[in-house]
Amino acid sequence: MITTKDLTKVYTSRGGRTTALRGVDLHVREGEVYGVVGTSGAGKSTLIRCVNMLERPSSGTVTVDGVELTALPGTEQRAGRELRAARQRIGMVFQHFNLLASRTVQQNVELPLEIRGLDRTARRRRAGELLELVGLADKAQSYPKQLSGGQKQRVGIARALAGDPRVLLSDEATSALDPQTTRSILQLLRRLNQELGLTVLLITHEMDVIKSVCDSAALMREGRIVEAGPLTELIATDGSALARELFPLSEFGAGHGGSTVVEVTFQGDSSGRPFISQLARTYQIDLNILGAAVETIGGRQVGRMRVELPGSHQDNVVPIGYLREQGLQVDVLTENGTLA
Amino acid sequence: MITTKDLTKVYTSRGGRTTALRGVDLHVREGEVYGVVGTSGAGKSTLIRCVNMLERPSSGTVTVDGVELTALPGTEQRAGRELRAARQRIGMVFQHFNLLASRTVQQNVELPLEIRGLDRTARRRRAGELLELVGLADKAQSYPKQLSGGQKQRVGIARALAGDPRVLLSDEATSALDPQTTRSILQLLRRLNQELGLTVLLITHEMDVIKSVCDSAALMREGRIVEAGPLTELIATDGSALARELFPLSEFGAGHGGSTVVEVTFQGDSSGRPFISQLARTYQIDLNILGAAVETIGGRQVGRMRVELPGSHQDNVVPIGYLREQGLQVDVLTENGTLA
Amino acid sequence: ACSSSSSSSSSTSSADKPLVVVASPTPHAQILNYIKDNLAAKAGLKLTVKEVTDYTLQNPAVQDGSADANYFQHLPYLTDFNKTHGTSVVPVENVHLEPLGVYSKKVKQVADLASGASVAVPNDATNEGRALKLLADNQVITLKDGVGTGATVRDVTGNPKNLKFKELDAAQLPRALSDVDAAVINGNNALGAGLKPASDAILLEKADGNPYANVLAVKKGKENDPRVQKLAQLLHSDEVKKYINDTFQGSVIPAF
Amino acid sequence: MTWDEMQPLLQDATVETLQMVGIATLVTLLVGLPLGVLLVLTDKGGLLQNRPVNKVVGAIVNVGRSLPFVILLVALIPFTRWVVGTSIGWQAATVPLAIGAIPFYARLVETAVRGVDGGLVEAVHAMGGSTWAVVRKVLLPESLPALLSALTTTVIALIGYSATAGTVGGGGLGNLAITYGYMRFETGFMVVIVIELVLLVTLLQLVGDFLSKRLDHS
Amino acid sequence: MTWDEMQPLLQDATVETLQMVGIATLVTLLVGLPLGVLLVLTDKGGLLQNRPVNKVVGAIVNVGRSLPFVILLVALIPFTRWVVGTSIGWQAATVPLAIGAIPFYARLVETAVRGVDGGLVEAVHAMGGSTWAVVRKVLLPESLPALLSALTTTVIALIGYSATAGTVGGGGLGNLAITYGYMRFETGFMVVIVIELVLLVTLLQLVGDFLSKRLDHS
Ligand SMILES: Nc1ncnc2c1ncn2[C@@H]1O[C@H](COP(=O)(O)OP(=O)(O)OP(=O)(O)O)[C@@H](O)[C@H]1O
Ligand SMILES: Nc1ncnc2c1ncn2[C@@H]1O[C@H](COP(=O)(O)OP(=O)(O)OP(=O)(O)O)[C@@H](O)[C@H]1O
Ligand SMILES: [Mg+2]
Ligand SMILES: [Mg+2]
Repeated sequence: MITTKDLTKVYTSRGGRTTALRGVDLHVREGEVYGVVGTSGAGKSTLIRCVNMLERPSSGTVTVDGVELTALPGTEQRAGRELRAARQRIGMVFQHFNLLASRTVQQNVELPLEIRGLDRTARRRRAGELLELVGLADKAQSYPKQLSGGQKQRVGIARALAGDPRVLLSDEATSALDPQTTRSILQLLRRLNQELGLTVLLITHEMDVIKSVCDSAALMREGRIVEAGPLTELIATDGSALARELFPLSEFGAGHGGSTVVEVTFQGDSSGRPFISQLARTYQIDLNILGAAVETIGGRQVGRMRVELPGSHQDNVVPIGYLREQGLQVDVLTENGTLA
Repeated sequence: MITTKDLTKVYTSRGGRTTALRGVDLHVREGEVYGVVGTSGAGKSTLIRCVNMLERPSSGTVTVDGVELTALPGTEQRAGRELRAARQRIGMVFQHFNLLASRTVQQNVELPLEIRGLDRTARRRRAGELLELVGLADKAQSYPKQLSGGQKQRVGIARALAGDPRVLLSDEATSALDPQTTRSILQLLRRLNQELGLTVLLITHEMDVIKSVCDSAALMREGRIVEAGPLTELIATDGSALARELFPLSEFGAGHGGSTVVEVTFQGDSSGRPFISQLARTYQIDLNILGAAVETIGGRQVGRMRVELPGSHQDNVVPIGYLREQGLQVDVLTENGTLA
Repeated sequence: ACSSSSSSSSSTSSADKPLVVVASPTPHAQILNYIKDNLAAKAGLKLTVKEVTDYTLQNPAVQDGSADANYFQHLPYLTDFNKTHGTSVVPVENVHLEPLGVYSKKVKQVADLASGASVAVPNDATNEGRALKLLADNQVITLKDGVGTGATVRDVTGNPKNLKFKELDAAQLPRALSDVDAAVINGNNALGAGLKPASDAILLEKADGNPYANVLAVKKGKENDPRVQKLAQLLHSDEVKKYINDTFQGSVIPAF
Repeated sequence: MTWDEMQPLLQDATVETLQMVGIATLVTLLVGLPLGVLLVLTDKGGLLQNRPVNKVVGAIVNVGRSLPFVILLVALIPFTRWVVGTSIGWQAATVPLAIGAIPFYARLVETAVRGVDGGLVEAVHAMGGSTWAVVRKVLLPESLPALLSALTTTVIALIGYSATAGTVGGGGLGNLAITYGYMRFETGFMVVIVIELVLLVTLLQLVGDFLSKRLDHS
Repeated sequence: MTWDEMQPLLQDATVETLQMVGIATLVTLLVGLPLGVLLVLTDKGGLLQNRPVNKVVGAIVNVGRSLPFVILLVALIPFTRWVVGTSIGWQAATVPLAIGAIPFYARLVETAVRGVDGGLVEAVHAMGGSTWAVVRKVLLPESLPALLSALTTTVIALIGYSATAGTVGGGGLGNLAITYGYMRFETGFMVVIVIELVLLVTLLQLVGDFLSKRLDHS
């Protein structure tokens, strides 16, 4: 649905050039929810803005819904007719809302419909539906300046969805939202995605968002995609930085002296087996679970667990061997809690 | 350090009145990191803006660092000298950055120091330090418009810290940041908090932020604080909405047919004991951990775990009783995964 | 507006249409308004007076038919204008003269002006040349040969007193009197500012043989329009003469 | 001069001023607004970037602003005659008034429209809106309060300019003040007119400010 | 008129125009800028909200804007004489020029300063900054590009106004165009002056636009 090939983008300004994208190949399938994560300044916003040509790439191609947008006539400032038509099928939620101060909430939501030329009643009905969906029906006649940050963002989301787009681009749409609202927005996206086949490309800093709605994800760093793929695959990938981000264990405890702490990672295939209790029963030891992040993603249990075994590493060679036999990845931590 | 008493705030505008705060009693102790969470529009930003009088409360008092700010002369538009002096000891990070477009990053960070009357070299040095801290030393001479969202926010954080405040107010300072940058900012806050006794009042939507830096937290809903207290106490509170937000288990699996699924909640006192393995050994059963969210907060392990026991509920009365004897809270789920 | 221009160009059929006259506000329009209010009805003349402060526009207005007649200029100016603009505006009658005078708060006569004294003169085309001519006629300065009515201070060839000329707006001259040693002021402006030409002027234009009498003028071919003739008669009536003498007390004198 | 003599003069002049300024304002708005928007659109980095058009329009606007009003007035006589059929009277005065005010307003419009947040333009682009949609849905409505302030400024400037209308027999309050107060030294009358002018302008400013604030939702 | 005759006239007039406009601009900036800021600060909801001061300053500004220039000129004669010692010459012309331009610039300053994001004012408040700090650190620097544009507009308006300086013998290009080109029908000469004026104004506009964009980091 969205494909970019060798996309680069260089910003030139007084004082120098900044290369924001350095050859990005992105592939988002139809009906997929695709998350992009990465450090601040990695080029995420630039990438998403290149997808609907708000930013003309310096080189490379962008294809959305079968149309190669980079080949369509027009400049950054002035889109040709075909590009405009293509954009009407792409909704966008901005990081900074970009709501029109001169319009009420409802009129803001109606804007894309006006551009499409819908009549007043149809517009009003659709805007009403969407405001209902994002929980702002009572603010329809308010002006943006009277809204809280999260409320503004929800208006932005409603506006992006108003034109029944085939693709939704979202730049940190839920960053300013509380978990509950975030969840309801994500459920909404999921539903639209499942019912109407809406393809979603979203940028987020919240791993929870990735875990709860994304089918695939990409990790960006310094203008490049360094990891990408379906979530289940990523999790099964050894040393995946994304997987580590998704299941961070840094806050987990380090255990007491005189014991061995191991980190067990299970990747969706082995956790159906009750290995903890089997270990306890087989070797008659008391395992203490210091920390755990286990979830069921796509019907499989995935996650990590930090377990404290009594005795020194020497004493635990056999139990650890047992776990590894089960196909689990086991890392032994030193006493101070870092990987050995 | 920060105390509000029966704080109310009513916004009046054409088209009506909005009551944003309905009697808020907040108490933040010196040297504490205090988190405020709540749904969009709950009044969080309004509350924090009332703390430094950017918004004059409609009624109630605000005391910061022993000074009752609500009693100081001045209007919303024009602060008296005492209020200005008090504000110099309060740093603030804004949800929308509020960086001066006409100043470089460095000059933005220097602004509070100019207001305090520091000389050029001292200002430059301090700004340099802070930009180093937030990882933007290389952008010192850039203008805000050349920065990504997260970079702007980090400048805002550096600026808020520049004046060595005793209290830091932060309105979703990390919402636009990736987890890695968020972590480094939070560690910075933690360090300043521990080393210099900086008191921090922060608004966030990210439960991870609460878990990793906050000593206490409050949950707001419709202009009221509905729950508040030290994190450890909250977690130990039955039916705490905040605790449920902090350790959500909704994504956890539901287990297979013919088994019993229980949810075990431990609240910082019992998890030192290896109950899972003891259960396995004592009753010779294979427990399967479907989901777990266990963390070490303040040296104690807290969290929830969803465990699958073989056999029906009937068959497991004894093991469940054993767990309850250990002081654990055990909830039995029905087959489809919701609380019985 | 369109109809007025077309009607005024066909003079015969418009005998009962009002006669549109453009005029400078003082004293021209004042005199015309006196006629309009007191004499016109009796004579069966409908008169419309349009005050136009900018006299460069008045001849074109008559030429293009925006107005039937104008009353603001003296003959030398009209002749000059027709020559440079190819217009065909012709004089009907002399009406009045506004004698120009030299005034001063510092000296009693022109001869007392010190060397290097400042003298303010009007800066507009009709009055500047006339003011310089007044000084030249009284041997204060000499002007380049052959300069007509349009002489400017740049045409001064001999200036034994080394006078410093300041070119000011005509109406500004009385106001600037205390900032200069002497000023050449039009009769109407002098009177308006409370100066009496007859007594206050240290040098005054002579009335007889003065070419600067202001005329009523029309486009060539309209001289015999009965309405124009009626106006011309009224302008030369005794009532008007009395009105001029009473109202302007010597700063405007009838030239008939 | 007595009050009874003044009154009809004042009344006529007031009506003339209102007519001249009213019509000139209308024309200024109709021409100056698109011109100002065009200046923004055709500028470097603008939506319809077009250096030649921008330079030419900019030059025309500057010519209009730099010429002494009387020169403009004379230069326009043939045009004025073509438009209103005469070169004297208040109708004739409206033409140079409007021509003088158009570039002035156009520059103010330019400043106002430039003040619109680029993010909003992007939002409409992202929706597939055309340049025309950007102008109609974003640039104009979002700068409306500023456009209105600019119009107030322009109308008040027009009232000032209209004093010069006397040059072509346009009449009006300003001209009355000049002919009586300045040329005929009737100070009392001048003071009365000045007071009326000040009241008129203050009223306009109040109404303009009120509307501008009323429309401002940002 | 030949070129040789024209040249010294043009030269003098150019110098006079630059002198008059230069000094008037300086004065306008010094007085108009604080006045415009004061209008914003004392307005309803402003940092120094003060209705009486706002109304009085607003009224003065409006008086300045609504008076026909000649009337202003006459009314100011005593003041002018007090300031520059005479009521004629280019020095005397600068006084009414500045007095006429000050309210004009003040209103433009007002609009520009109102355009500054309220969030930035809040940021300085939150740092414990005084109203003065807000003005100096936020309002002025953040609106600098707009203030500069406004100044360009004002200077160009001043060049236009300065044609009227001829009334008091101030000379200058505009007056030269009127007295020679217009009243004495030296069309060729007038065209030369008009071209010079247009070039001057275009140059000013270019420099003003360049600086304004250069300073704009938003
Ligand atoms: N200036 C204002 N005028 C009128 N109503 C306002 C104003 N500012 C906020 N409100 C209203 O007050 C309520 C609380 O707003 P506030 O900004 O404190 O919410 P919040 O908890 O910070 O939400 P968010 O998480 O979305 O930022 C909201 O209903 C909002 O619409
Ligand atoms: N208009 C611009 N001019 C110059 N440099 C820019 C511009 N916009 C972005 N950049 C630079 O390009 C890089 C990528 O910016 P981008 O906004 O894509 O980052 P991001 O991944 O979205 O970061 P964040 O998570 O902080 O929003 C950054 O280094 C930024 O400084
Ligand atoms: Mg971004
Ligand atoms: Mg908020």
